Amino acid sequence: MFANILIYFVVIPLLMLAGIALCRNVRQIRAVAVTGSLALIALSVVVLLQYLDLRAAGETAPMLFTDSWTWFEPLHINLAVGVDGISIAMLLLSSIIVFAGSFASWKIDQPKEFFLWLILLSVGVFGFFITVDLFTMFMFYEVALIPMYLLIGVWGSGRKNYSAMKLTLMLMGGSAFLMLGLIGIYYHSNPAGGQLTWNILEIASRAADAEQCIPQGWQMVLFPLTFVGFGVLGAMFPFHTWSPDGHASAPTAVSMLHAGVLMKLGGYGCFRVAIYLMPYAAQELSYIFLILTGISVVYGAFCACVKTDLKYINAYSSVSHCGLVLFAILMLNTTAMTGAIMQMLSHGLMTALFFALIGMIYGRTHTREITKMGGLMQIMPYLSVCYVIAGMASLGLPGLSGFVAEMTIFVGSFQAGMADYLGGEGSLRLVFTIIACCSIVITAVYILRVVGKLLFGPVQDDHHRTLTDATWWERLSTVTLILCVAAIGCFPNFFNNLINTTFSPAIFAVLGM
Amino acid sequence: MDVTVPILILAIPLFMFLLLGLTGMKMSHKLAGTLGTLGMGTVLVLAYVTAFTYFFGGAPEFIDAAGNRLQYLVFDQTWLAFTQNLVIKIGFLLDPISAMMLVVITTISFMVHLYSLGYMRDHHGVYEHGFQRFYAFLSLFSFSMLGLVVAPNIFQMYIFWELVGASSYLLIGFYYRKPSAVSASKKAFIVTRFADLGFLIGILVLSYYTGTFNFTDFTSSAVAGMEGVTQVNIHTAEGILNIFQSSPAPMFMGASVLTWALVLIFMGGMGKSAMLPLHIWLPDAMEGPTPVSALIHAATMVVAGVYLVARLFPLYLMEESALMIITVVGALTALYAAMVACTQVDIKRVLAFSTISQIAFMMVSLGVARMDIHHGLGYMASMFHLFTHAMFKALLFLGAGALIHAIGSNDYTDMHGLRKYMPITHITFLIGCLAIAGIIPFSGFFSKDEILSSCLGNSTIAYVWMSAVAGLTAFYMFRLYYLIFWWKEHKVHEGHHAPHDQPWVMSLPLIILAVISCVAGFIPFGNLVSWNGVPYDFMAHFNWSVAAVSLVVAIAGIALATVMYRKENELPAKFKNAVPALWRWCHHRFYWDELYMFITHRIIFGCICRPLAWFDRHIIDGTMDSFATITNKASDAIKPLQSGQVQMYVWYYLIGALALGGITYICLL
Amino acid sequence: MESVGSIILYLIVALSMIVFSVAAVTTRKILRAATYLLFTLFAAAAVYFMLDYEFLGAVQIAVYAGGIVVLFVFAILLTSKPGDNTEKLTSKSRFLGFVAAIATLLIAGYALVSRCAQLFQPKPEMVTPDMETVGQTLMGTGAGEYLLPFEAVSVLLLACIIGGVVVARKR
Amino acid sequence: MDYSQFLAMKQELALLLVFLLVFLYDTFLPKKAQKGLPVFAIVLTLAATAAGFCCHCLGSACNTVAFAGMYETSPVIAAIKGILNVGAVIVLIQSIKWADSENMTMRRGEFYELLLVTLFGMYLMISARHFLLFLIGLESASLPLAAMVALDKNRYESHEAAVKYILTAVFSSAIFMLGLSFLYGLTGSLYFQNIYFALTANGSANLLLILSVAFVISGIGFKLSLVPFHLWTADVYQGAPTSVTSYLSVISKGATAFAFLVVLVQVFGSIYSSVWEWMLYALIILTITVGNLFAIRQRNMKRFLAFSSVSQAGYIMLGIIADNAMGMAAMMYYILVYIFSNLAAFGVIGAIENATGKVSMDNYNGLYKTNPRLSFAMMLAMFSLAGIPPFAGFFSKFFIFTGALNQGSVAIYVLVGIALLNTIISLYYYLLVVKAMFINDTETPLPTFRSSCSERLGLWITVAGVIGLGIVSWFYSSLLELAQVAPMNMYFIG
Amino acid sequence: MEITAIYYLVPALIMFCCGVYGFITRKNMIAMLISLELMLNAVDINFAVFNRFLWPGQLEGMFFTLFAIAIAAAETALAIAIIINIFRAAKNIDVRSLNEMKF
Repeated sequence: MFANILIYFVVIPLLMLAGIALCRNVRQIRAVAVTGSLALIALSVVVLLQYLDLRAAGETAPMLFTDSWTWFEPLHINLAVGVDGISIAMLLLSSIIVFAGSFASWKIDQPKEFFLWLILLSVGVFGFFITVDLFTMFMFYEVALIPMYLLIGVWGSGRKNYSAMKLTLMLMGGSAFLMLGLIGIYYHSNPAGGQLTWNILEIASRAADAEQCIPQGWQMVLFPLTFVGFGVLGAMFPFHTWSPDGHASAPTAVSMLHAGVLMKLGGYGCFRVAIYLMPYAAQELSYIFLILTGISVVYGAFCACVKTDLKYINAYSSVSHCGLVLFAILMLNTTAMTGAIMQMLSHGLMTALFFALIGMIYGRTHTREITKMGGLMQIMPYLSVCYVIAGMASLGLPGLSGFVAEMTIFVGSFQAGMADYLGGEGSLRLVFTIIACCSIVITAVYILRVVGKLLFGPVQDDHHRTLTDATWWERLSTVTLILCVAAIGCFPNFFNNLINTTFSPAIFAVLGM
Repeated sequence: MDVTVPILILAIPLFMFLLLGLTGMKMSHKLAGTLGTLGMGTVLVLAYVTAFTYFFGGAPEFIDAAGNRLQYLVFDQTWLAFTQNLVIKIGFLLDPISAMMLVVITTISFMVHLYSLGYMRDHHGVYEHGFQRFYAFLSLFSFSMLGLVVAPNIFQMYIFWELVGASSYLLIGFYYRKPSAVSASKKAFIVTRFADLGFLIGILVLSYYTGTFNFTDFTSSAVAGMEGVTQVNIHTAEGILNIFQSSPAPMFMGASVLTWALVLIFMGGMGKSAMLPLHIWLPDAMEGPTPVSALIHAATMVVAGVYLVARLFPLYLMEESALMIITVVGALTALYAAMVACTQVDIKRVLAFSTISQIAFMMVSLGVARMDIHHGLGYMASMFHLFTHAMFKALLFLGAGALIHAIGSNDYTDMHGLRKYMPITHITFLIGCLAIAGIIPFSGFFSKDEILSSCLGNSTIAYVWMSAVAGLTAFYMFRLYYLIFWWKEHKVHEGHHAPHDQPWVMSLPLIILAVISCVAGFIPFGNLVSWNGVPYDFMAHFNWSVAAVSLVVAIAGIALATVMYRKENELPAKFKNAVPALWRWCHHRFYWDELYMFITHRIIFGCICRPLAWFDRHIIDGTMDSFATITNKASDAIKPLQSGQVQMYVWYYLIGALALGGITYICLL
Repeated sequence: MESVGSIILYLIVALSMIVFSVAAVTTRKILRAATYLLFTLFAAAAVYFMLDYEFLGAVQIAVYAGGIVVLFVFAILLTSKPGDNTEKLTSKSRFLGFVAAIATLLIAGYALVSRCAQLFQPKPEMVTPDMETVGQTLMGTGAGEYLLPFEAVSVLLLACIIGGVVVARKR
Repeated sequence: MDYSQFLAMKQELALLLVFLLVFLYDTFLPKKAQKGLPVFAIVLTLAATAAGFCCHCLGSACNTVAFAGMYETSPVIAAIKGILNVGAVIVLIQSIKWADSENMTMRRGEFYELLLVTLFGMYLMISARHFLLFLIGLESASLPLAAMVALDKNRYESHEAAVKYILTAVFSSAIFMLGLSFLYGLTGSLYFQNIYFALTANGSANLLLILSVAFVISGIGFKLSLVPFHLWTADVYQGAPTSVTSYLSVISKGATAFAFLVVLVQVFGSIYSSVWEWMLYALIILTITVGNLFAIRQRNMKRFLAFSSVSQAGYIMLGIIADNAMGMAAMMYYILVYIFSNLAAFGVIGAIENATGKVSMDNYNGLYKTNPRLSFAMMLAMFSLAGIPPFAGFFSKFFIFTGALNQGSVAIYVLVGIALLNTIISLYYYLLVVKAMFINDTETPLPTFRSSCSERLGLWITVAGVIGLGIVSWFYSSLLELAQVAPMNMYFIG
Repeated sequence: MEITAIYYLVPALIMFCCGVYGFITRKNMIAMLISLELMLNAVDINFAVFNRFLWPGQLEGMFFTLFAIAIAAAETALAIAIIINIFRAAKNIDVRSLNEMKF
């Protein structure tokens, strides 16, 4: 079991949990957290390099490092692992954000409990990304969700009880649909009469075969269940309302992890389960969800325009950006899907950066109302510059990650849309692509509005003049994220290739991609 | 050609940006400024070398045996591959217009770098706050602008297009403590961003049909036997037109899809080049430091729109309706801006409107250009005007900067009669005014004259219209000139030193630019730049009657200005009272800003954003909350069930059991 | 065709069963209710006799009438003081009780009557089980014999005794 | 007459032996020796459990039918009895502190005796294949409980609960017997098998049959606290001493659930789709929903858990619908996990009640600050009950849904969907407890105290179970193995 | 007139319903128990009648009745013990007063 490198993505956080449980003071806890998250980053880089080596050597299996250990044998539940480029990208993202998150919560109250929950959350996240078994995946998914309740409830601010409960219940509501969908998939995983399976790869390998895939009638039922199930976590309109409240109340590191990684679970799940396993229904039903996600893209952006609480603004912007992820996935077009994954990476990093900065600013000014702040550039130039960079990434400045992700999505979606339009299949995709494109303008509006009010202009509150700029751990946290954002923005083709190569031809043959 | 030089041209400003941006605050002001200027100087030299090699080196990849200018792709690196064909590459395309732009950009940029060493400190030699940041941003801008002009594909252009937008944003908002600067920068970014949306969609449409982003694939054909060398060829554009026309749906809403694509791309250009109705950001952009206005908002960035259209010009030739739109937009903008410029008080705004008007000239020039009208003279005229305008407008702005630096105010009402105090500025400014007014032999005369010739070739209306605008240009520029340097005597306020000329770092650029403005008109531009690379000797086609008319018009404009503004008199007020409505509309810029305010605040914010936010909180979220409320209500509603009375318990028990049986029975019936 | 005597006997038994059970639940005096219960139990015993289950009838009289009713009477005497043996019923509870009773009666009665074909059969012949049969059945382990329930019910009774003791014991 | 047939009832006999020994110990040993009674009882029960396991592991009792079909045992049945026994031992361990308290010394022996007898009654319920024996088992499992509920003499609630319990219990048994009488009239036998055959032969649904099924279901549903037969539950759980409540909520419920399965399948199996399929659906939906709706408004922890257990019963019922080895295994597994999770919760409640006398959720505010370990255990229990991974409750819930969906009809999907949506409500109220302990702040939190060894032992066992039962797949797999070798008459179709 | 099973079953059912009525309406717990006895008795009669009329070949119904009487006795004894207990605690045996715990 331990010969497989992937299993260490779960083992290391578990060791961290054990380590933190044994820690006696805050220094040890920090040491464990930082060491562990560095180890995770190293591990993901190692996996990445090995993966690229194997691919370069001509390995064509849809997933590499696959392995499977029997768990609940009678139910065919295995602990099956495997990664492709997408999962590796997600693993990288997660480890980086865990790292940055550890630094962002350097001075948290009750550090032991906080880190315990935080790392339990990351166990779920990493587990989710490495497994290819629906049951195990679902289990890790829920493991990742529940620590949020306590993290927000105990360490949050504002209406934390309400928000924590709402977030947990809505997400669990999504996972209720999801559970139904997953069990349904299991029961129809092998209509030809063979052994049923939870294994994604196995089901996917049959997805292109009309005889052996999940029966089409059932796909039409199970696809919405799974898509909505994951979509709730992906903040799909109209199931996004947990996001503003939840983020507003969450402590810094939790917002970072939640927006940065956890919301990606939704997009990843939609892709990996809903689309990957049920391409037929995806094609038939995508228009419903296209409308919903297309709405979320502009809707989130419009809502962000008038909010005055920094976290609300950012949460709505997340709704918009994550909507774009789901939107692109639904385009069923390789380019758009690549863009979706890039957008996940990009949004993960820059939102984490945003939330880290907001947390740092809030930690100093004790308010998140942009109307009560101003001219922070004069007071805390470092944080303000970082904020501008994050904003620029968010509004899609070339050279930062947002641009490449959005452009890939738009190009892909436009191709899908035009193909539909010229093929006489209606112009829905085209119209929604153009609507989604509009978000770049609206994004600019709300980002610049915040930057203008918050950072520029005269100092609003004289008490703020005495505030200090970022500490070293805060700098480390933000610099890490900015570097990653810039890395994606400057060398997108590396990530593009990493993701692009993994779209299994077997699946996309069905979609005509 | 060696790739090191082109790479250095792009790399040095980028490096300077990173260096100054990351470590600038730790450097002394002087060091940062010097480093930035030296860096730009190096780039200037490299760019000159490159341009010189291109134009006069005579290498076979630059010019063919027949003397036609070729396009040469110096390098092209894959940056992001969307699909097999749609690949964003970062490359360096050398052709007449990019070489010309390299010269323009590096020249102006270097001048501005130099000039700012003096401008960005006060009279006591104290550097402005954020001086290092200023140089970092200037470097960033130079990098972006250079990247833009050498882009071999439309997506690279879009990338750098966005980057220049961002650097413009940063520089306009340089004085970030001033709310007006902040809002101006925001406005500039958002308006251009809106235009970029059109640009983006245009790119998407174009690239979808053609399967490529490369400019050369749209407009040029490969030259046999040479890697990366192409020549502009109208047949390629015709091929593109065919692709569009043979698609299943060649028309969309009454216009051809190609027209749509081109107009959408032009929309991007309208935003950047401040064409009506997307011009509103440019006057406000004057909140930035004056050197920035000279560099970005007069000479380089704002002409990107013109450059974009010029890049795709063969494609535009395929769709006359698109060119028509460009002409109309340009013509309207030119007149509008000129009229507004006549009434502004802030000297930088006058210059800003004049910039808008002049860019509109270039646009019109492109719009009226046809292959059969003097072999596409309009294209060449436009590029020529771009070149000359960059020089004299930078000169004017830097001159204005000198004035502002000396006076500490933007309004001419605070100036008047400065000619004695600031002779260098006075002379150079006058040269600039003469150039823009189109007085022979200053550079503006030649370029404007060709534009008018081109217009005449296309339609008389355009010609008359543009000539009138040219007259107006002469009028408002001299109005400005007189109001600053003549009119009544300047009064030195108490506690102020008398204004005086600037240090050499500021004067030197003025002088250099003034010299260029004087002589640039004699450059045989047609030999260097033409739409298809075929040399075009415009002196041979020089239309003397047009030249004479335009000269007359210009002089008339100047004369009128002289009459009205040379000395303090009643005429301006009389004029104002004679046409009060016109004057008011002009003075308020025809209320465009108010209209935009209304649209953004009332319609977008008031009718979309706020209701949506309300809807989200109360309807969507309310629905989610109502699930909880309903659950609680239901819990309350069934509370009586658990009354604590055993007899009620058994009653429910019995009724439950009976109902279970009874209902099942009824259902089975 | 039954003899007239048995019909009269039946009528008396059935009527007393109905009347006394109605009386037992409607009387206000609790002691009277116990008495009416006794009569009802006797009527039930009579039914058993009429059905030729003499042993059952005897047990009914001995255990129920003799044991349980006495227990009731003791309990009543223990828990009630003179004067509070009347109770007024609220109309609401009466209504609810009435609804429940009538619903049961109607539904179950309809259910029974709807099985008329079976239930209107005349009484078949049967050998009255003698004591040996009863004893054999009670103590046997074969099919239809009840040794195991017999043992089990003894445990139940023991448990109820323990339970009764522990509950009723003071302290 | 073959008295050797009694030997088939090894587990019952072992339990009776324990009962007798405890009875004798309690009655005849001097007062000084009485202190050892709890340990004595626990050790003996454990021994009986082990003996029962051993007997079945040695293979001596595969699918034995005794007393001409009146009694049946098989590995599955032995396993569920073993599970109940383990649960009972944990209850006994957790109750030591309470049983040692001053006002209980007089009644301690009786507590153990009654508990053992009720356990014996449950055994009978599970193994009975004749309605008379079943009825006796049911009564033995419920009547002595009334006495146990009344054990806490100092609290008025305890008496009130006992009265409510006994009155509803006897009423329900009257209804149950009425149903039985109709059934007897229809089929002429009380042997499960004979009834099954009679119903198969003459399976037309008539009102009398339906009514008898409904009455029988209501009689068993009463013990299982299915809505609308559950109304006693909350009051009794609240009033009873905590140890009794925990026993009532887990052991009694688990046993009845299994017995319910047996009755439904072995008696009414052939008329499933024609008579009681929709009854069961309705009951499940009602039970889960109403239980949840009441649970969200409770502040008393015991009452709260009462309603939680009502809704849990609904989930257990889903296993019956599955109608295959998977469903049965899932149900047994669910019961097992439920026993551990609920006992963990009751262990904490009991420990707190014993130390401070507080049972209100409001008293739990800020508990984490003062008693972190207890709150942690409680949180694990709540998460497990709510079905949060990686705790056992998640697995049991997932498996029971998987089992139920095996049938594959749309109605089942809808049913499971409703059940799943209800898990959200249940998560809400379980989180309320977590919130009280971890998030809420209070001026006056409960003082820090050290719980007794027995309480800690009980908690360690249950917490280990909550964590281990899910992750270690052996438990489920072996239950499934047992279920797969269960006699065919445990399933109604095929 | 033939006295068939229904002639016994209906009075027994009426008796049962009386028991139900009494159980639900009487306040005195002992009276409730008395009503309960009526119900149990009715069930017993049912068993005997079914056995006698429909299934005369065996004695299952009769024996069920026999055991039911025993069970009823046990129930009653325990119930009375508990009622006496509550009487000690609350000084009355009015079932309506047992509403300390509700909702």
